Amino acid sequence: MVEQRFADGGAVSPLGNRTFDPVVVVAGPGVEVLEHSFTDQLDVRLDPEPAVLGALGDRLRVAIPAEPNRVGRDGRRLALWLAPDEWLVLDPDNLEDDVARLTMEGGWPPDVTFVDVSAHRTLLELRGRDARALLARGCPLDLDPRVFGPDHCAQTLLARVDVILFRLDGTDAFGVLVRASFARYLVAWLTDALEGFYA
Amino acid sequence: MSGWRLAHGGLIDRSRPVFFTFDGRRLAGFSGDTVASALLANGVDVVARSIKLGRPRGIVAAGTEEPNALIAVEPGLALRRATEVELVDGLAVRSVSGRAPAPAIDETPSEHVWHHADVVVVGAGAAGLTAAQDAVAAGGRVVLLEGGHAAGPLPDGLVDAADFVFLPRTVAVGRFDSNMIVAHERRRGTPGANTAARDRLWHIRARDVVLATGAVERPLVFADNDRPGIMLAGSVGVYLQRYGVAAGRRAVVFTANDSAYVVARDLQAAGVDVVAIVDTRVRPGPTADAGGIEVLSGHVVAGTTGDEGLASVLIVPRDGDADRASPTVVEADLLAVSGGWDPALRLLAHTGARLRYQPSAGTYGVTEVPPRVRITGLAADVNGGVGAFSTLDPVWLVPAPDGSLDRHFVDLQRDATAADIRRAVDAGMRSPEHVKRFTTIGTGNDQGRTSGTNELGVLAALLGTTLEQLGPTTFRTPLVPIPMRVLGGPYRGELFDPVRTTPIHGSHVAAGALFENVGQWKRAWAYPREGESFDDAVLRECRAVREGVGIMDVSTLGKIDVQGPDAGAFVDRVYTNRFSTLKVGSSRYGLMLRADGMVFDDGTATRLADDHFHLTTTTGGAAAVLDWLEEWLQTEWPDLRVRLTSVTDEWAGVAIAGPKSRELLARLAPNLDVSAEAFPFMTVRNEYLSELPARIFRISFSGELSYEVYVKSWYGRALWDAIAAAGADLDVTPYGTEAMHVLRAEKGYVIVGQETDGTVTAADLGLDWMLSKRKWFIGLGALDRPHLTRPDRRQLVGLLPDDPDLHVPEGSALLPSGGLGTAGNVTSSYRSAALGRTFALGLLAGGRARIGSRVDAQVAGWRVPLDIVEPVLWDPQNERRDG
Amino acid sequence: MSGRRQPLDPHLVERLWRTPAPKPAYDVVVVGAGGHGLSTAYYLAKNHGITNVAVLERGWLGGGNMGRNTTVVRSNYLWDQSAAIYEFSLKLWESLEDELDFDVLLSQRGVVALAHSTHDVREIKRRVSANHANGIDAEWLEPAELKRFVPIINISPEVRYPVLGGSLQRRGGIARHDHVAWGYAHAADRMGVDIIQNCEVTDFLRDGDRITGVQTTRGPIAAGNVALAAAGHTSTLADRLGIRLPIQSHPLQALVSELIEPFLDTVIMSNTVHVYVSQADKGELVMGAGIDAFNSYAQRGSFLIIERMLAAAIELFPIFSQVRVLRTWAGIVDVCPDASPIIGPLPLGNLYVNTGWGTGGFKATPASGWVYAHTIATGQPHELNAPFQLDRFRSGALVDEHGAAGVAH
Amino acid sequence: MLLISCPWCGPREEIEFRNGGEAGVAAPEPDAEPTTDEISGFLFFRSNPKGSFHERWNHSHGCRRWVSLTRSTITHEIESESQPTGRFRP
Repeated sequence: MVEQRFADGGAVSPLGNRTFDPVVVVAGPGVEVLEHSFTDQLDVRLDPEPAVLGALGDRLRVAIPAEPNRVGRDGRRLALWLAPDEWLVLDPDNLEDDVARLTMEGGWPPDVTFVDVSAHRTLLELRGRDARALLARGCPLDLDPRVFGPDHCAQTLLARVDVILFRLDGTDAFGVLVRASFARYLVAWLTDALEGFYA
Repeated sequence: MSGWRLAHGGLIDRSRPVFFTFDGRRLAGFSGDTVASALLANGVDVVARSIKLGRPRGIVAAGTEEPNALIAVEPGLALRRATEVELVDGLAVRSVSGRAPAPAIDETPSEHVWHHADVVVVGAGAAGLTAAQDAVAAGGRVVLLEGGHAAGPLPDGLVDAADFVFLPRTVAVGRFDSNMIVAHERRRGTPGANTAARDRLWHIRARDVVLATGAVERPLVFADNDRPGIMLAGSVGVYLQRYGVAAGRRAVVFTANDSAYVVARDLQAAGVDVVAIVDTRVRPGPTADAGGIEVLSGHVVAGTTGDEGLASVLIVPRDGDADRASPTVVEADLLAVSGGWDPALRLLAHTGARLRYQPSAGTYGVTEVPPRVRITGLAADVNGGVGAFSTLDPVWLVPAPDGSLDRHFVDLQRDATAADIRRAVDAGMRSPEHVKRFTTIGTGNDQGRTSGTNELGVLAALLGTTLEQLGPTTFRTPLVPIPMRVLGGPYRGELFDPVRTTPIHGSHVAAGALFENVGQWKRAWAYPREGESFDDAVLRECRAVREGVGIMDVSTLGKIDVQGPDAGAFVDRVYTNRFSTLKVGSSRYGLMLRADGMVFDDGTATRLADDHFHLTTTTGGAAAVLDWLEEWLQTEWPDLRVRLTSVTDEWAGVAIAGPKSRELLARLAPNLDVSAEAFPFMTVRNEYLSELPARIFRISFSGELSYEVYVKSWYGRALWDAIAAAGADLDVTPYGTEAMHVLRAEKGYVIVGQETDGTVTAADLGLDWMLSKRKWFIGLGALDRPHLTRPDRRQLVGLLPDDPDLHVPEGSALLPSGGLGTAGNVTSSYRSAALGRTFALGLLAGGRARIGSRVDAQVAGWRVPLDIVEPVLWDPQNERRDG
Repeated sequence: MSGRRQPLDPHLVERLWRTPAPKPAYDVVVVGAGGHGLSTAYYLAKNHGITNVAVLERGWLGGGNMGRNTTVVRSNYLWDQSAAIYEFSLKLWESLEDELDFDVLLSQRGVVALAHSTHDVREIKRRVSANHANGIDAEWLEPAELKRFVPIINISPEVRYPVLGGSLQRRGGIARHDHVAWGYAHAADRMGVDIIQNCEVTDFLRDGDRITGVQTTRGPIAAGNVALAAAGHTSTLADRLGIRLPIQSHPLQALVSELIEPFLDTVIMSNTVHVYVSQADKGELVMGAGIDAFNSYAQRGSFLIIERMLAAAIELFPIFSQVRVLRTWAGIVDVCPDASPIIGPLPLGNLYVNTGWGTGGFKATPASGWVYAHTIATGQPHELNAPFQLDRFRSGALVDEHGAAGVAH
Repeated sequence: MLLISCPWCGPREEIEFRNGGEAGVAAPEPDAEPTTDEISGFLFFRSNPKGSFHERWNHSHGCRRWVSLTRSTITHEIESESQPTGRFRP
């Protein structure tokens, strides 16, 4: 994890932002796309033993969902199911201290592993009444709230780029995690899509 | 001049006249007209000359089945049908004779949309609207597609229904596996459309599909059946009802079913003089109400006369040759024909369903419908052969009095006649597919809507067989022609394919770098200075690394985090050389083979802890390598407790290479002991650069003293700039991939994908020393196959032209001493600043044994002799690298 | 030579072929009346005097891949073995109209292969040089030269994958697939070969380790030799004999546009962006795409591949933007692991196979028939197909043409 | 445009998957010493049935798990539940 004091020490997000505060990168009448720069992210791998999941959840202060494609939530801290033995824990504020403790204290089964992937992907937020329609321009997933609810997440494609999609909160705002090297392309694609959107 | 506009009626807005030009003629119509209806209303009967014979042709139909009235729309000259282009003020169109002029470029992209529905209803006619209402009432998400533009007003139940999407001007172009409906929504150029409007290509996943797609009327095949004024009866009715246009003043109706009787009555009511209804049937059907019009039952139209347009029709009894000599001649400018109807069920065929001839319905249809698909309305009636549209006793070919067939047109757009079908039969063809290809019937842009069934009917008649015996027919996507730009969608220009850039990309741009595509990455290729050539820039960059210090962005290298109790064992299996013995804090160069023993990828593995490795891969191979390792783990070795995580984008990396790199690193990491003893080659250190946590590898792909510094990618740009600043007085020089390629080639280091092409083994590259003898690895079992151990395999060698300035192009063939063929090829070739000459690497048959001798390369047709040398030309003792 | 006769226009031929009933026995039974089966029968008769031959076709002759391909003819393959057989084929193409006295509409308008990366440039130049070494015409064109040769191509550096140059084989081009099938059928029929359509081979007649004939939907037919030429269906037939072949059958999609006035007078292919295109004499654009990754006999693939291909085509040719797609379809291509064919005897007596042509089948039609006929008539592979035997998958002596195949497999 | 069911993620579009050819073809065990015939059988020879085909797909743009299922190569109809590969079960 990177300590906050480095954020103004040369940290630049994949979209060129230098602040922790969400920055609007493109917007239209009914939709806004923001980047939440420097969101701490931890890749957690383990065999899905309920006991271990529970203990880990306690330690990370967020429920680790056993059910596929679901999100555990505690305030702004999220735990996304990625695979039967993989979760992504993210927190726009700070995950560092908990993780430091995690790794220090140890005591986990030998195949439990943690990888800091905070800078591997950046977090976009798509919000507004047209957010879902905009995603539908390039994402094959059914994002109807009755199908893809607040506790759902999914790995899929958006504009032919791998993304992790989830509902940022109860509202119509979506979180889109995209790998750093693809972020500029994805925003260019969203910008182009928006140009035609309100024609 | 035969067609005319009725005083009232139709769905057009008579308060809004619209002016347009057709082949330069200025004409008027009304809002709500199509070009076709307006042309008819203006009495234009000749709309095109036929493609082969140049015969005059008029409007035949009112929809997508129209074969004749092709137009090019100014200014883009996009090809359309007059029946599908809505009239807008200032519209300018020109007639087309079957083949379109080259259209202009339209750079407006289209939108692709993914959608999900419980029910998709195709067709918004009465039956479609009912189906949509039912579906909405039943709850769930409903989409209603209407290909046409003039769909009636939506019923109340639908207008404000939630979860209901109505898409007018939207054609379902295809139905694919599991009810995937792909539909084209026309928005460009539609009345009132914003010029920025983009056409949409919908991809709709539907649980259920309802086909309310109607039916297409068939013409009848008789002599001179192509004259302007001869139209499909149902279409004549459409022009009457929807556009308030009568297609003629004096009409004859020629039908084989009851459906045309309504049209006859409506024409009569509209003031058209309907002389007679010629019915092929001796006993017309129950719904055949002529309303007082004379009916000649059991008769056929055997021919027509006329100059540009229809003048008269020749009527004879269907049976009884005697009367053929003296047909009844009736003057008429309109002949409304109905040979029967085909249900519009092509969407079913797109996923493999075959349409078979149904004698009970007199058409091609289906007896069983695919799961989760329903057919309703006219399509269902015609398919089932019920009601006024069923044609139980179709007449496929009306003989001409003189027995000729060469003016019996089957495909008007292709100018193909029954005589062409006869020629195919005479040539020995029996299959409808052969006949289609021989005659080109059905290959026009009307996709054979009005000709396909008649072709088979005529063929059966000529072969004296039945349509059942001719077998089923099938149809291909798209349902109607669709512009390529709509299929291409938004993926054009820079958006054609995802672009990957590193965190340091901006610095390269600022430094004036040229970029090359490596996979999806943009990599800095070289940094030419003002007025400096590419080659000179590369030489300068190489010299800087050999003599001073250079820096390169290596962030694109694939990086895989490998953890778990069995990490060591796993890494041993996937690399050819041994890693389980590697000390923590050390790195090793590793080679991966495919299962067939061919070189797959290379990189380094660094042991960060007993159960923790950090792997690097080639830039292009990163994704494939991770997939490959995951595949073995999941499908072959589930017992291994290992986790793989891609951290490619997590880390940004900068290589610092050259004799002065140690000094530069020392400035960056004052607390780090960078001495050769404390920080030897192929080891790693974790260190803070100012306050920035960094992972520093002492590693080299240039053959010089060299380091690779990695930080969280957020800090990549800061790292690059910090290094540049710290090394300013050392003249630190950014170098690109081209210089890197030269430097590694001087050292004889291979690049996977350049020295290898999937047919090269480790031994071929002189890397057999990397094949562990003491452990198993992927590909091992394939290595002793006979052909892989032959001494004459193509092996890596160095190659030097006599002329130190001659650059042998990469890819040049290495030639055998005599005869045709190749003995190998040049894989890499560069000008070397360090060697002061050009040099090359190549793969040469039995090359290693030939070191010291010569071989000819073929350069632009000449044989250029080369010295065969060891592939390592720079610092073979590795003193510079390891010192 | 003095002015050659005008080849026959199929539309002027009284009869192209007979519709014979199967005889109880033939010297050779060829299974499959596609281009390869028909040319094999023709060369058996013409080169080896074996005319007691039946070509059995489950559907209609030329109705499989022969009638579904994009009709490209070229010989610029990478490896010596492939170059030799494809170049021999191209030479046969160049005299085919005389040979068959039939109009096959061969148009040597040139075939261009585009490079979009430094890697492409290296590999395509490698192919050009190897072609020279094999006596095959090939040229490297810089972007500006390409633009002169194909004025409608977009060489702007602004696109995602700019055109960095390309190879040109001027002797390459297109021919009319149906005419080729009909021409071989006509010529073979005239020499007494029975072409029997609607006759599906359902099994084999065997005597120990020897094949003695075939079982068909129209009864048993005895044969001195049985030669398989059933493309994507070959492995299904081989399964009946318990013979495993390294063949996978995949959809290969193609499409035509509506008719346009001529504006493209060469063949362009791009391996990197997966598209190849030409304009047929009638005026329609004919395009082919990449192979669908999954196995299928359904003669249809994923529509997304069509969408991808057209995005690529518009990048290369912006003028296509408004041209409309009229019809898409797919063939079933039989693909070997090394993208090269298998032509030779199978481990049972009197049984031969010709399969695995992938995307190369049409252009190989004449040579394939020639060497296959030789192999059947003499029991020994011709020198040109000797490298393409089944045992190479054991020895490892593959002829890996993935790079040179029309589209990436 | 197949709709493929991932045992973990449910029905997903074909573009999220990568086809892995015939299922159930075991690679040689580590430390095994396969004969040339065995190795070439593993490398190059796969069933190619016209009809039901037991094949592998990798949900490469989703959960990255390998799954196997039976699909008709004639109709493309998926005839079986997809089975997960590897250590875990839904």
